[in-house]
Formats: sequence, structure tokens, C-alpha cells
Amino acid sequence: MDIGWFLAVSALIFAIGAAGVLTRRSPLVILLCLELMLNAANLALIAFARMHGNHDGQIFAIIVMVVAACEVTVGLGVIVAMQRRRLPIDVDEMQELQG
Amino acid sequence: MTSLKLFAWLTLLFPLAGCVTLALLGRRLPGRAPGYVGTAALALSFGSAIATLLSLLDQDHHHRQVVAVAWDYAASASVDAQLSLLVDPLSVFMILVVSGVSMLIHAYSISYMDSDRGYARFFAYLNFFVFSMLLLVLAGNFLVLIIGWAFVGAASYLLISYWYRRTTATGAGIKAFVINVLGDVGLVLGTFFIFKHVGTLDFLATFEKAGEEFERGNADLTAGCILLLVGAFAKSAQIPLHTWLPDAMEGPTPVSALIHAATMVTAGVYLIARMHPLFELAPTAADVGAVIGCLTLLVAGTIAIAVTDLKRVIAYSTMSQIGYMIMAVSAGAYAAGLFHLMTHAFFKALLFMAAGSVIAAMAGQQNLDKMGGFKRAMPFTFGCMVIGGLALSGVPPFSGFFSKDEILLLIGDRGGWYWILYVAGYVGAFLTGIYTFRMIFRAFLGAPVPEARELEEGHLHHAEVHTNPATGEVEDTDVGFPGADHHIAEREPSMKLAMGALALLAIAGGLLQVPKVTHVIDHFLEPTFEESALYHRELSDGLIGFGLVLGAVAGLAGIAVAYLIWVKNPQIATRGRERLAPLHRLFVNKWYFDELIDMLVTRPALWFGAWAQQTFERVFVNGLLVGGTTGVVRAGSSAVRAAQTGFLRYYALLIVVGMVALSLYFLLNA
Amino acid sequence: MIAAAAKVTGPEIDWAGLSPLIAVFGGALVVLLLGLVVSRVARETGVPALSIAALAIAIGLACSQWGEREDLIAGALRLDELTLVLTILFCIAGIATVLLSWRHVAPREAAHGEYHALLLTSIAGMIVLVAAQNLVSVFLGLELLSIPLYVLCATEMRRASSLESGLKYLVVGSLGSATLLYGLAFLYGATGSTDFAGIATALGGDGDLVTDPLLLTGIALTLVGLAFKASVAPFHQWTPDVYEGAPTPITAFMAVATKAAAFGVMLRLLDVALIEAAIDWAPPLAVLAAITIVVGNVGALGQSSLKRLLAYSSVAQAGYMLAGVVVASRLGLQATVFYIAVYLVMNLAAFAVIVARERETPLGDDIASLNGIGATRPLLAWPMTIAMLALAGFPATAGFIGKFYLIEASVEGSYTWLAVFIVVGSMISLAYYLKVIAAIWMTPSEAEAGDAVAPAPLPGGDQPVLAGGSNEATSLRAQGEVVAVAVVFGALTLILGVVPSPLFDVTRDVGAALGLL
Amino acid sequence: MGELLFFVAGIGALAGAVGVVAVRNPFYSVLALVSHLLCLAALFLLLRAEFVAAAQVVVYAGAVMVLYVFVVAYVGGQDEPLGPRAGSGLRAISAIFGAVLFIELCVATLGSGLQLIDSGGTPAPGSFGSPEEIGRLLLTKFLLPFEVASFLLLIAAVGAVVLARRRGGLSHAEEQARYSAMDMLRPAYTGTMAEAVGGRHTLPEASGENQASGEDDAAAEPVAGRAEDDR
Amino acid sequence: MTLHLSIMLWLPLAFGVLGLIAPPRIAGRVALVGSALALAYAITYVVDFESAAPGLRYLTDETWIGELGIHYKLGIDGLNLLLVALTAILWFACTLWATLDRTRPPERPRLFYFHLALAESAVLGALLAQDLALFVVFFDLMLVPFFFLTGMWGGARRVQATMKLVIYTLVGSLLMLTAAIATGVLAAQGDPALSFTFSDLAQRPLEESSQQWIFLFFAAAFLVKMPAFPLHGWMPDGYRTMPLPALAVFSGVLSKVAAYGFLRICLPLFPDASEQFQMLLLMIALASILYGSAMAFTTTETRLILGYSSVAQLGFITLGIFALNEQGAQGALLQAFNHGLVVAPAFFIVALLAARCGGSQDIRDMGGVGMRAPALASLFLIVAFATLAMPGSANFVGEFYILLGVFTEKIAIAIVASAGVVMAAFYTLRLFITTVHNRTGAHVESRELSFREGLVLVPLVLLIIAIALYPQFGLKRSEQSVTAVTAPVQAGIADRVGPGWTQYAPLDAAGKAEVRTP
Repeated sequence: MDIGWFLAVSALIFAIGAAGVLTRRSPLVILLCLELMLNAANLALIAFARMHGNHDGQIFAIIVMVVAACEVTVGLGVIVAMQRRRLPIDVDEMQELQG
Repeated sequence: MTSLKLFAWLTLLFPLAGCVTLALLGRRLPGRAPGYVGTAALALSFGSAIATLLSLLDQDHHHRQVVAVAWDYAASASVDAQLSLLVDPLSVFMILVVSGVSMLIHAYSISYMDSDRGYARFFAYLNFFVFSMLLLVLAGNFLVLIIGWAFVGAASYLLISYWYRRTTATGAGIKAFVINVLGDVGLVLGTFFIFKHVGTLDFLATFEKAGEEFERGNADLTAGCILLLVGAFAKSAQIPLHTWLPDAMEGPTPVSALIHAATMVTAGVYLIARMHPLFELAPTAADVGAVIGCLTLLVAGTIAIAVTDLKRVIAYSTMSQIGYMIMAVSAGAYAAGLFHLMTHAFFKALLFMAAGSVIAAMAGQQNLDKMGGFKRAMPFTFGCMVIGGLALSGVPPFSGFFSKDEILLLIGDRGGWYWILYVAGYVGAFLTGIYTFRMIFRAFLGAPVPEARELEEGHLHHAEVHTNPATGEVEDTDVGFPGADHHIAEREPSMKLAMGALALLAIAGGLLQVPKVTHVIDHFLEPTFEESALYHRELSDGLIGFGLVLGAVAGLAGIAVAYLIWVKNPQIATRGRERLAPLHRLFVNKWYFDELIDMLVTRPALWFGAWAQQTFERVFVNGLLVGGTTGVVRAGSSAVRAAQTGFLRYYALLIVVGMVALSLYFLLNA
Repeated sequence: MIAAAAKVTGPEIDWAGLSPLIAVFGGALVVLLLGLVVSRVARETGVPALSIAALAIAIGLACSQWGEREDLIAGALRLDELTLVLTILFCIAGIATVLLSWRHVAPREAAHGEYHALLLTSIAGMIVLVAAQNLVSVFLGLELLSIPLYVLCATEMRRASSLESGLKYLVVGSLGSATLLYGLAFLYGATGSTDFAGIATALGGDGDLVTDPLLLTGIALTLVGLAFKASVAPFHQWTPDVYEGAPTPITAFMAVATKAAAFGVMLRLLDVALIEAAIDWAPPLAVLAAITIVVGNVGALGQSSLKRLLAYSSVAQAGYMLAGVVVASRLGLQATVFYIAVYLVMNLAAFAVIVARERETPLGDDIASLNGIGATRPLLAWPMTIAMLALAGFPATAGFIGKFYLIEASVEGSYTWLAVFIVVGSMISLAYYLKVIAAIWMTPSEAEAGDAVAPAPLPGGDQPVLAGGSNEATSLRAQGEVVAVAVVFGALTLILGVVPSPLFDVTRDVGAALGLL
Repeated sequence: MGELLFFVAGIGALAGAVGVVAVRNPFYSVLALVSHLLCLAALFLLLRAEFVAAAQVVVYAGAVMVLYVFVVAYVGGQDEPLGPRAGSGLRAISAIFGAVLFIELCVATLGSGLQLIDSGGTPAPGSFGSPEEIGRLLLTKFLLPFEVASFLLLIAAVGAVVLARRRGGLSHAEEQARYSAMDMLRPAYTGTMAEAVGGRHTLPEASGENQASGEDDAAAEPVAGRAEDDR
Repeated sequence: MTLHLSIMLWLPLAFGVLGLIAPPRIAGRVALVGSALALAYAITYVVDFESAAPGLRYLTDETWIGELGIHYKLGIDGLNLLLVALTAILWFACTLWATLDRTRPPERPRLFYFHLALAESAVLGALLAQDLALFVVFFDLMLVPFFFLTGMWGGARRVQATMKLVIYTLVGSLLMLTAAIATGVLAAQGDPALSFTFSDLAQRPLEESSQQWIFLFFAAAFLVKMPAFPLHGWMPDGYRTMPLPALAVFSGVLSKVAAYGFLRICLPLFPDASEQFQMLLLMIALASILYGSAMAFTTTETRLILGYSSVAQLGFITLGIFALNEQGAQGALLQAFNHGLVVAPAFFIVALLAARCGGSQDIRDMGGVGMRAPALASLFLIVAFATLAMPGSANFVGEFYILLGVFTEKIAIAIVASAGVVMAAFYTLRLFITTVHNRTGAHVESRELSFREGLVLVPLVLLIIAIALYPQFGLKRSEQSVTAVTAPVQAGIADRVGPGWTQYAPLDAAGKAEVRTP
């Protein structure tokens, strides 16, 4: 199976994720979309690792997982805090800062 | 040699010293003291002028052109501008006339201006003026000449607007000054044209190099000389730069006498005489000068017949006489022109003094229509007036007769189209006779006006409320003529003295140079004009005789006509006025020169100024330049801030867009 | 398996070289623990003191390492002057931030221990980032720097805007780092190596790789990610919102330190790993710089919030610095580093003043809060004035020298048009910097707004310089550290403007370290 | 075999991704992501990254997603309102740009001159991608990232705590208070993790401290009051 | 005392700082001492200056920023000698004026005098700098104090005015910054040693293409500063609102620094470009003359009349500079000095008039002030005559040289420009007459000038008279340097069109003629 196919899939996932970030209003889902993009990157990394036959890509992927987990944690933390403050969980409602 | 230079400098410096003293502590001096100081300064100056003359006469005939250098004034970058005087017969002749006549006028003013506020200021100005005039005539190079030239203009401005709270006076002053500055500019540019070729400012060096640098009729030289003429016209009130002179009558009468008769206005004549080597190389320019002079003398004559302001009549006569002189020196009759300059200085000063006396008697009233019958009231004044009038209208054997006729003779001798000028000259003489005696008759003959009667009863009329003769607006006494009370020749010895002296000169001055008999001036001026081709000319006896007779006849005829019209049966005047209405209007309105200049120069300038002020500055400078740029920036700012919607997803979108664009660029590069 | 595991021998570790990083990490842990103790004094005074101590130690260690050039931990990190000078700058910024937030509400909200731990971690992340010479380390450093900042932005939870800025920063930031990651992945894919040396050699090898779409797209995405961190237009839009919403000390920290880190990694990545591909990335980067300059300066006009104004100005300044990166020359590198340092000094002075006024007036960070402090609070007025003049690039301030250096670099790199853009930007920038100064000196404060209508200039000049009424005096005592920061950095701005030579020596070493001509 | 698996997994992954973006209920989005991750893990396996695939399943699809589910539950998985407030065209535009991005990336990858891309990759030894290999690398070459990553996890946890902790004035009234002996030793608002998980309750002196620390005591009063009658 | 230039340069600032910490009452006097010392130094330089020797005197040359090749290099030669003197004189006069002004002393005096002193140091620096970068530094620095002086002590709408002023002028200066750096960098293309000193730059000519844009940038900076039409947009607001002492020095000195910049930088360093854009610059100068004059005789605000008249005057100066020959440059330099010396007292007098006319700046409210104030009137008269460059004043010598210089290059322009002289006569006298003469205005009460005011005015007027009597004083000191500065351009022109008319050198200047045409 050619590496190119994997890369194509990853590209598609990346694009979907990006589009998702642009279209969804709930920060929760936006976080998910970001996860998608990171995973796309992971797929690409691992594909490349396979392609070059060295492990750097795989290690990188593992690190990325960690990072993704951290981002999620913090992101969810913010969401929870907003929920506590009774702020709308909707990025389109966040307009106090502008201009 | 050294004594010569010394005296020349002294002649120059005494008036300056007088001016400075009066300016600094004039107001502390009591009573008439400032007047005496000023006069003394002039007397000293006149004395050293005579001394200069004597020590010049000591020089042998060919070393009578001496340059006295004080210091490097502005000599750098291959411009040799020193503070230098040129002492030669011409300049000495001029300083004699200037300082002499000025001295007398100072003496006259001592009592005439008494009881005017700013008495000291007046004499300070007078001294400064004389200093400037002397600087002008003694100048040894173009730069100094220009300086003297401008100083004279400034001094005249100061004296014209001496009664500075009269808006008419200040207006006249600014007019005179601006026109004079125009002349200065002409002079400067002319200088450039000449300097461009000869590379020096010094007179003698210039004349010396002019021969080799310029061939006859060189374009640059002609242009330069015409520009010099502009300067001369502005000073000497020649068409079309003459309009300031009549207005200058706003000044006190002695001022009119001094500046606008005896000295300042003759500067143009002096300039042309001084520059004769150049003008002889540029005949076109010389002819321009001659023609303009001729026109001026006719136009001025016609106007003088029409105006009713006493001083203005004399002013226009001055114009016309200067016309003669300009015509003379331009046509190469140097000695004659300068001779007339001298005699004119005498009798014109005299006439103004007399007029001043009359005006004093009229308590500042200058309108001829309101005058009359002063003969018995002021005999002395009347006498002086008549003497001056006769000299002016060239009645033998008065001085004006010889000088004017010599001019016309020499011009006639040039032949060719100069005959036109010759004829015009005699027409002018005829007009002169008319307007001069029109003035005299209307002022002194006929039924005495109340002021005259009052004076006969021995009481000098005094107006309760002073009004500006020009506009009639009421003025406070501490400014303007004639101060607290006023003074006439009959009562003031110093005035009498000055007028008497001038009367004698006006009578006898002509004898210096009687055709075929005496050639004092010719000989004296010879060293200056020695290389001039036009200078030494022998006139045919026939021409001389014819000319003398014609001149006498013209003058007398003019007087006769005047007598006929204004004494025998005055209704002729009124009828004539009705019959020749358009002509009369033309003359009364001074040939509409003021209106013309106003339309051509003043209005456009002011319009441009207003346009720049209201439109251009606002629309272009502030609107387009400033507003435009700031507008663009502002627009950009609002655009950027509009993009900053606060919507998270827009930000994300922009990032993605940027990402896409950037990678697209890179892909295209691949 | 066990045998295999036993065979594994870890890389030798140069602890001395790592010491600054370790100091910061250690500081973070200690502070975190100290935050748990009972005594309030320990928490509210000890914690900041300790973090300052940790940072100070880090600075000291960094200085002691000066001149060392070596790879650390199997080439994950690079120890050289660039690393060290930036480390020092981060630590300085950190110290200033700690001082500014000493009595601030944010650490109280977040609890001092955590707050400072997060701050220190972020600094550690920056150090890792600028030292990294391996794509993995780069990405990790970036996240280690960002994630704590996401939290710190949101710490002032009583203000909804603080949370909002936190979330915005988080989402947009993650988007940026995802992009970066993808770009890094492509770089790795194209070159088959994750460490800079490998990449450089791969690029240096056969020619056609330099124009390979995979590589170029990788560079593009990487640039986007980094540009985002450096808030380069059009990836700048998070900056004003986040800066305004975040607690002011954090804003100050982000403004100076994050930007410095971003440019540090940019320099290392572009000028070391991708130097071969300079022809590819330089022109578009130049265009980005131009856009950034214009957008930043234009956007700052007519802002009434000082933090927002400085946010836009920081965007513009990023554009200036980018010019130094674009030319990819030694001079450009030095100019950039120089400007980073100068920029840090100028901005810290300005932000300190803002913090002070936020506490003294009810106006928050509105520009009106500065009205008339020229008369009442000279000690705040002068630093702010100097900072503004410096940012605008007036001579006799460090800002002028920095700008001079940048312009010189870009002209020398035959990017004269970019230099022109820089000065045009400065022209526009005058409009808002001078507005601030005008507020300070030429606008009467609310107190004397009454007689402001009179044309006469501001009254009350005849008080002694340190004066202002008693209330100022007290608030002066109340926040001595803030005023101190303002004064120190204001003075530094002037001094560096007159005797910049020491800083120049540093930059020269940096230039030598990266060893491009 | 490989191809088949690839297509199944790939399509599954894409479907999952689409599901994440398209489904309106965040709860389902999470589930979609889980499935997506699992398919991805399968793809990893195809690429001979056993360890990563395992980690993906265990850590990611397991732990992280569980966290998600909890938060969604806490926030309340209500449906997202239709139609964006921020301009309606946004959805279309974003779709377009997503597509363009995809095309660009494909061009980049497929247009690349690297022959390896069109191959199945370099022949690798049997141990490729085995935990052993990975572990060795993590302890040698990538030691630093390994350590730093650990620290990153720590600090993320701290951050989450800071953000999600209850505070006086922020906490909801319905929270029930529980006590432990330790609480007496510690003053309130020390901002500890114990507080963070909401286990501890505020103590009387807390209110005083509130004023001191300038927080809005209006919110703090009832808390203090409740503490008293609890005594 | 030692003739170290740095001492003179930094003295005022040092005393200004001293004034900052001194009690407010005596702050003014402290600053006054500073400027007095600077003046003393300046006088020493002028006296000690032997005009025969060429080149720079009292050279100070240290490396300031080696990396940037910026030297701290100061020096005096014929070009800046008189301007330095002018600066010292005017600043002393203005500081004295401010300290003596009992009626409305400046608020916050310490800051006021500090900024004044800072401005003096900056201007002196710009004039003394012999390093392009250093020049730029001081040139921009000059603006800072004036920003504060105008914004804090100005009249109505002072903030907007000062903003406009600073931004407007800095737009030019920043362009100049780029140009300056480019000059240094491009000049150093050959050898690595980057240097901005004029002497080095003169050794490394730029190629024509880069000369052009660099020249234009410099020109922009200088023309805005002057200000020249149509870049004078900042002038009216600024002049209206500036506090008087600041205004006097601003219009008296700062504009001259711009003119000096042309002579010091553009002509010697960019000869080709200077020659190329000669016509453009001449046209701008001409426009400034005519436009400035036209505005001056239509506006009715005294300050603006003077302001626009200085626009016209600076037009003349530019005209002289871009005659690109010795006469023009000499005239421009002399004129710069004279105009500075004349315009400052003019502004003082205008202020006095305003004080006597109920604070109005409008000539329509004035008139008859001279009534009881003969001394004031006569001082004004002298100043007015000098302003309109009446022959006999040094200003006239300046204009004479300028016009002569232009005349030899472009006759038509010289003739048109001379119209400006006539206009000057008109608007200056208009100002004089409508304020001092004519009927007394409604709210006018004519007062003689007080001893304090005389203390400032009389010496200045005496100085005007002195220089009028002996302008050679300035000309001979500047001749050497001017020749050197115009040499490159002259050489370029000579190569193109062959030797100009200056071949017709008078007998005494024959030697120089050879020098000029290689």
C-alpha cells in the first residue's frame, strides 16, 4: 500500500478538522476538531516514519498524543470554568473583546 | 588727494551724524534746537562739499576721478563689493546741488515745521534723507549705488507718511516705497546683466571693460540698461511709474520741496548721466529713455493744467521738468540735463516753499478753488512765486530759460527723428507757461478769499477743527498739518532767508551757462564725460538763435494764455471745461494711470493672494496633502478594526485563508 | 527484552549546560509545593520571592555558561549565545512579571503557587523552544510555553473577558500549533530527519529537494505556525483580544517573552535548518512583514484601551523584527536579537505604568487613566513617555538604535523597500504613540478637568518632582515594585539608547554562534 | 489484505472525522471521534507502528475521551443552535477553504519528487515500531522530549485544576459540604488541589480574608454564614 | 577655557537638567546661565576662527557605535560657524525673554526650561555633527522638546497643532533616516568598514541611480522642515499656538538647519542628483517665494504674516543653494544667518504689539501703537526694513548674492524671483503700518517698551545693524567651506556644459577662477 494514500487520508482529515474548527460553535466540538487535525498530523508522521524507515516520526507521534491530551485537559478546564461562571458555551457569544 | 577723499566722506557723514544725534536725543532738545542741529549738520555738509569741490579743482584735469574705498563690504565669491565712493566732477556737482538746496530747505523748515509734534523726528528724517541722497550720488560701485538708491526710497517713505496717523499719508508712503523697490529691483537685475559680462561692480572698472566686453547694441547690455532705466523711472516719476509722486504730496510741504523737487526725483537723471558709457553702447535703451521722458513731460503738463490741488500742480510740473532732463541725458545732452537739474532744483524748491507759505495761510487748505487774492496779503510770497514761475516757464533771463533751451537745442542738433522730441519740448514749454501761471493767478489774483482778508487784517487764519485735505476726515491736533499754529514766510525770517536765497539763484543761476558766452558747467563736468562722443558738440548759431527765440515765445505765450483764461474772463475756463469735457476728464483723472496699474498689477496680486488664502490653502495644502494621507490611514484603520470582529471563527478563518494562500504561493514556486 | 533494556545506555548529559533550564523547572516545582503551605505570608511573599530567586539563579547560570557552544542531550538542545541571551531575556521578563503581579488579583484567584509555577513552566518552555534543534523539541517547547499561558490568560476569572481571552487564545493557538505540527511533519517527511543538522544536510544535498512541493508546503505551514506565535499579520488577530482580556502582567509577559521566543525559534529554524531554502521563504516573509507593519500600525490608531493599543503596536513591531529575519544575514540576525532585547525593555516599562494606573484609577487601562500624570506622577509619566518615544523610534532611545540597526540590515540585504515600509510604519505609529504622550502631559487629569477649559497650560507644575499629594504618596508606597519596574526599564531604555555598545557585543557573539556570514 | 484493511480503516477514519464535524450533539461528536481514533489506530498498524497504535487506543480513545464524556455530561450535551451568529456565509466559505486546503496538501504530497512516497516505504527490520525500539529511542535520543512531556502533563493538570477549581462567589449553592480533620489545619483559599476538587469547605475567617484580598465579599458572606451554623 | 566642542554642545542640556532639580523659582536663571555659557563659547569660536585656513576646526572624533559605523564627530567650519553663533545668540535671547517675562511666566518652569535647553543642545548637535547618522539623530531629536513646548505651553488647540507639527516634520525625517543609512551602507559596498562620517562618505561616491532617491528623501525632510511650499501645512497651526520663545527659535534656527543640511549633505554627497533635480528644487523654491508672499499679504494674523514671510525667505535660501554655485551658496548661508537674526526680534515685537492690543493677533484690531512708543516703533522699523531685505541690510547682501547666483544659471528664474522682493516690501510695510501707524485701534493702548523688553530687543537690533555695516564678516568666514562644498557639483557641471561665465573673473579673483574650473 503506497505511503501516498496514507498521506492523502491524513490531508483529508486535516482539512475536515480545519473546516470543523471554522463551522462549529461549541468550543467542545472545536476542541474535537483540533484533535482531528493533530491526529491527521500523527498519521502523516507515522506514514513518513514508515517511508523513511526511522522511528523519529513514531516518537513524534507519541509526543503529539501527550500534547493533545494536555491541550484537551486545559481546554476542558476553561470550558468548565465558563460553565461555572454561567457563561454561554458558544464561541459566537464571546464578543466582549473586539475592535 | 587724501583731503579730497576726506571731504567727500565728511560731506556724507555730517548728515548721518545729524540724523543719529536727533534720533537718539532729539526729543530731549528744547524748542527749535533740533531744527538748528539738523540745519547745522547740513551747513557743515555743504561746507565740506565746497571743500571737496575746491580740492577737486586742485587736481589736474585728467586726475579728477578719484575712488575712495572704506572697507570690503561684501567681497567674496568673485564679487568685488567694496564700500567705495567715486569722487569726480559729476558727483561733486550733485553733492553741491543736493547739500546746498537741502540746507536752505532745512532752514525753511526750522520755523515752518515748528509747533508740529515730532519736530525732531522730522529733522532726523530730513538728515537721513540727505545722507542717502549723497550716498547715492557719491557711490563708487553698483552695490553702494543701490544702497543709496534704496535709502532714498526709504527716507521718502518715512517723510511722506510723516503724519503717520493719516491713512492717506501711510497709503501714499507705502505706494511710493513699493514703486521705488520696484525700481531697486530693476537696478539690481540691470546690474546683474552688466556684471555677468564685466565681472565687476566698480563703476570705473565697468566702464573701462564695457568697451571690450560689449560690441555696440549688445542684447544683454541693452536689457541691462533698460532695467537700469526702470530704476531711473521709478525714482524720477516717469511714465508709467510716476503715480506715487502726486500722492507723495501728502507729506509736509518742505518734504515736497526737498524730495519731490530738488533732489530725489533727479536721481534718475544722475543715474543715466553716470551710466552714459553704457547707454552710448546701447542706443536702443537710450532712445527708450528719451521717448519716455518726452511722453512724461507732455502728459504731466496736460494733467497739471487740470488739477486743482496747489501742491499737485507743482508736483506734475516737476514730473514734466524731469521729463526734460531724462530726455536730455538719454539723448546725450548730459551737461544740459544736469544744468537744468540744478536750475530746476532752485526754482522748484522756491515754488514749493511759496506754496507752503500759502497753504499755511489757508490753514492747510490746498485746493486752488478755495484760494485767491493773496497778492496783497503776502507780497513776499507772491514775489517768490512769480520769480519761480517765470523761471519754470522759461522766460528769459531766468535760469530755467537757458537750461531748458540748451536741452532742446542739443536734441534738435541730433537731427533725425529727434526733431519730434524737439518740437514736443517746445509744446511742453508752452504748457508749462499755462499751468504755472494758472496756478499763480488763481492763488494770488482775483477776489481775496476770507483767509486772505483775515491775513490782511494781520491775523493768521486758524482752523478750529483740522481735516485731512484729501479725505476731509477729522483729525486730532497732535498729528498732521499744521500742528498747534502755523507759519508763513512774511513772518518768519528763516523762511524768508531760504526763499530769498533761492529766488536769487533762480534768477541768476542760468548765467552759469549762456550759449556762446559761458560754459562753466560744460568745462567742469568734462572729465566725467571726456570719452563720450556726444559730449563735445558745436551748435550752429542759427539753430541757437532760433531755439532761444522759440523758447522765450513758447513760455510767454503760455503765460499770456493763462492770463487770458484765468484773469481776463474766467468764464472761458468753465466753458472750455464743458466743451472739452472728455479731454478734461482724462486730464483730471491723470490719464487713468492709477486705475490702469490697479487693474493690471494690484488686483491680480490681491486676487491671487485671496485665492491662495481661501481656496488653495484649504483645498490642496490642508485638504489633499494632509487630509488625503490621513484619510487613507484612517480608512485603513477602520478596515483593520472592522476585521477585528471578536468572532473567534473569523480569526480562525483568516488563519486558514492565510495558510492556504501562503502554501499556494510556495506550491507555485515549486 | 531485559537484556536489551540493560543494553540501553542513556546519553551523557552536560548538567552545567542544562543548569539554567533545570533551575527554572526546579523553581516551578518548589513554588508549586510552597503554594500548599499554611502561612499566608509564605504564599503571598515567599512564592514570588522564590520564583524571582529561581529566575535570578537561572540568569546567573546562563551568564556563567556564556561562550559555551555544544549540543545537549543527544542533540535535542543547542547551547549557544542565542539560547543564553534569550534565556536571560525570558528570565528578566519573568522577574518583571512576577513583580508586576505581586499584589495583583490574578495570582490570588489562581493561588500563588500554581500561578507562579505556570509562569516558570512557560519560561522553561521558551528556553526549550529557542534551544531546540530538533523538530520534536521545537513542538514540545512550543506547547510547554503555550499551555501554561492559556491558563494564565484565564486566571482572572471574575472578569468574563479573562476567560474569553483564555479560550480564544487556546483555540486559535491550538489551531496554530496544529498547523505548525503538520508543517513539521512535512519537513520530516521531505528530509527524513527531525534534527536541524540532518535537515540542513538533506537540503544541502541534491538540489531539487529545495524546490520540492512537499518541503515547501512544510515550510509554508511551519511559517504559519510560527508567524501565529509571533502575531504576524494575517495571523495576528488573536493578539489584541487576548492582550486586552488577559491579566495585565500576563499581557506584558506575553507581549515581550512569547514574541522573543517565537523569533528565537524562527531564527534558529530558518537560519540554521532551512538556510538553504532561503530563496524560497525570504520573499513571502518580506511581504508578510510589510503587511504586518501596515496592519499593526494602522490598527493601533484610535484605540482607547492602552493594552489593545500596545497589542497592535506589538504586531507592528513584530513586522519590524521580521525584516531582520528576512534578510537571512548575520547582520539581520544581530539586528533582530538587538531589537528583541530593546523591545522587551521598552514594553515592560510601558506595561508597568499601565499596571500602576489600573490600580490607581477606576478607568482600567483606558488611555484616559494617564491624563495629567505628568504633573501628578512624574515617576510614572517619564517612563511611559520614554517608552512611547522609544517605540516610535525617537533618537536617544534604544528604539532608535534598534530601528537603525534593522533598517541597516534590510538595506544591506537589498531589501530597501522593506526599510521604507519600516519608516512609513513608524510615521503612522507616531499618531498613536504621541497621543499617549499628549494624554500624559497635555491633558488635564479628571481632578483638574475643571480648569482644563481655560487655555492656560496645566497647573500644579511647581510641586517637587517626587510630589503629588499624599494619596499618590501612599499608592506610591503601595506599589513600589511596580513603579520600580517602570523606572528601571525606562532608564534602561534611555541608557541603551546612548551607550548601546554592551548589547552590541552580545549580539555580535550571537551572530558568531549561528555562524552564517 | 492490506489494501482492504486500509480502505476499511481509512473510510472509517474519514467517516469518524466527518461525524465529529457534522453531528450537532457534542456527545455524538465525541463518540464519532472515538471511532475515528480506533480506525486511525488500525492505519497505524498498517504502517507498522504497533506501539503507537496501542497507545492510541489505550491513552487516547480510552482516557482522554472518557474525560471528554465527563465534561460534556457536566456542561450538558445540548444541541448546538443552528446557523452561526457570525455571518451565515461562514459555513460555506469554510467548506470551500477546507477543500482547497485538502487539494493543496494532496498536490504537495503527490507532486513531491520523492520516489519513496509512491512506494510502500523502505524495507524495515522486523523489530520496526516495536515497543523495545521506541523505548530505546525515548531513553536515548529523545530523552529530553520524554522528560519535558512528563512535565507538560503535570503542568497541564495544574492548569486544569486552577481553571476548574471552585471559588468563593463562583461555586454553586447546591454543592454539599464535606469535612475532614485536615481542613482545620488549613485556611481557606489557599488554592490547593484539595480545594480544587471541592472537597474542602470555606472556614469563617475566610470571609475576613476575602475582604482583605479584595474579592467581592457579597459572594463570600453566605458561604461563611453557612459554615457557622454547621458548627 | 578649553575649546572642546562637546562642552558647548552639552552645556545647555546639563544646565537644563540642573534646572530640573533646582527650585522652580530659579530654574529659568539656571537655564539662562547654561545658554549664556554656550553663547560665550560660540563667540570665542567666531573670534578665534581664522577664515583663511580651510577644513574643520576643533575636531572631536570618537567612535560612538562601532557596529553601525556611527562616529561622535563634531567640528566647525565656515558652513556651520555662523549658524552655531546664531543658535547660541537666539537661544540666549529667548531664554532671557522667558525669564524676564513677568506678566505670564511659563507654568511648570522647570520642565519648560529643560525642554528649551534640550532643544538648544539638539540644534547645536545637528549643526556641529560631522557624521551623517549623528546628524540624523540630532535632527530628529530637535523635534522632541518642541513637541512638548508646543503641546504644554502653547495657546489654543495646542495638542492638535503639536501633533500635526511633529508628525508632518517627522515624516520627512524618517525618510531621511532611511536615506542616510542607505547612503552609508551603499557607500561601504566596496570596503567592509561601514562609516557615516562626511569625510569618508565624500571619498565614496554613490552611483547616480541610488543618489537620486536618496537625494529626494533628504530633500523631503529638509523641505518639510523649512517649510517649503507645498509642504508647509503644519506651519500655520504651529505658529499660531507655539509659545513665543519657542516660536522665535523654531522659526529662527530650525528652518536654517534644514537649509544647512542641503549645503552640508546634498551638494557634496549627491552632486549628480543635486544637478539633476536642480530645476525641481528651484521651482519649489520659486513657488515658496511667490506663494509665501501672496499669503503674507493677504493674511491678517501677525504671526502668520511672519510665518509666511519666512516661507518666502527660505524659498530664497533654497534658491541660492540650488544655484549650485558659489555666489548662491554664499548668499544662502549669509541669508540663513540674517533671517534668523531678524525673524526672532520680529516675533518678540509682534508679541509686544499683541500685548498692547488686548492680546489680539489680528492686525485689524491694531494700529497706532507707535503713538506713545517711539522706541518700539523705531526698533520695529529697523527690523522691518531688514526683513524686507532693504539694500544696506545684510539681508539684501544675502539676496543679492542669491539672485546673482541664480541669475548666472537660470536668468528667468532670477527675474521671477525678484518679484518676491517687491512683494516682501509690500507685506512687511503693511504689517508695520497697520500695527504701528494709522488710526489707533479700539482696544489699543500704546505703551513704550519696558526696560526688560528692551534688554532683549536692543542688542539684537544692534547686531542686525552691525552685520548690515559689515556683512563681509560672515562672507569671508564661510567662503572657503562654500567653495569646497560647491566644488563637486561645479565640477560635474563643468564636465557637462563646460566652464560657465565665472571664467570672466575680475582681476583680483583670477586665482579663484582657476581653482573653480579644473
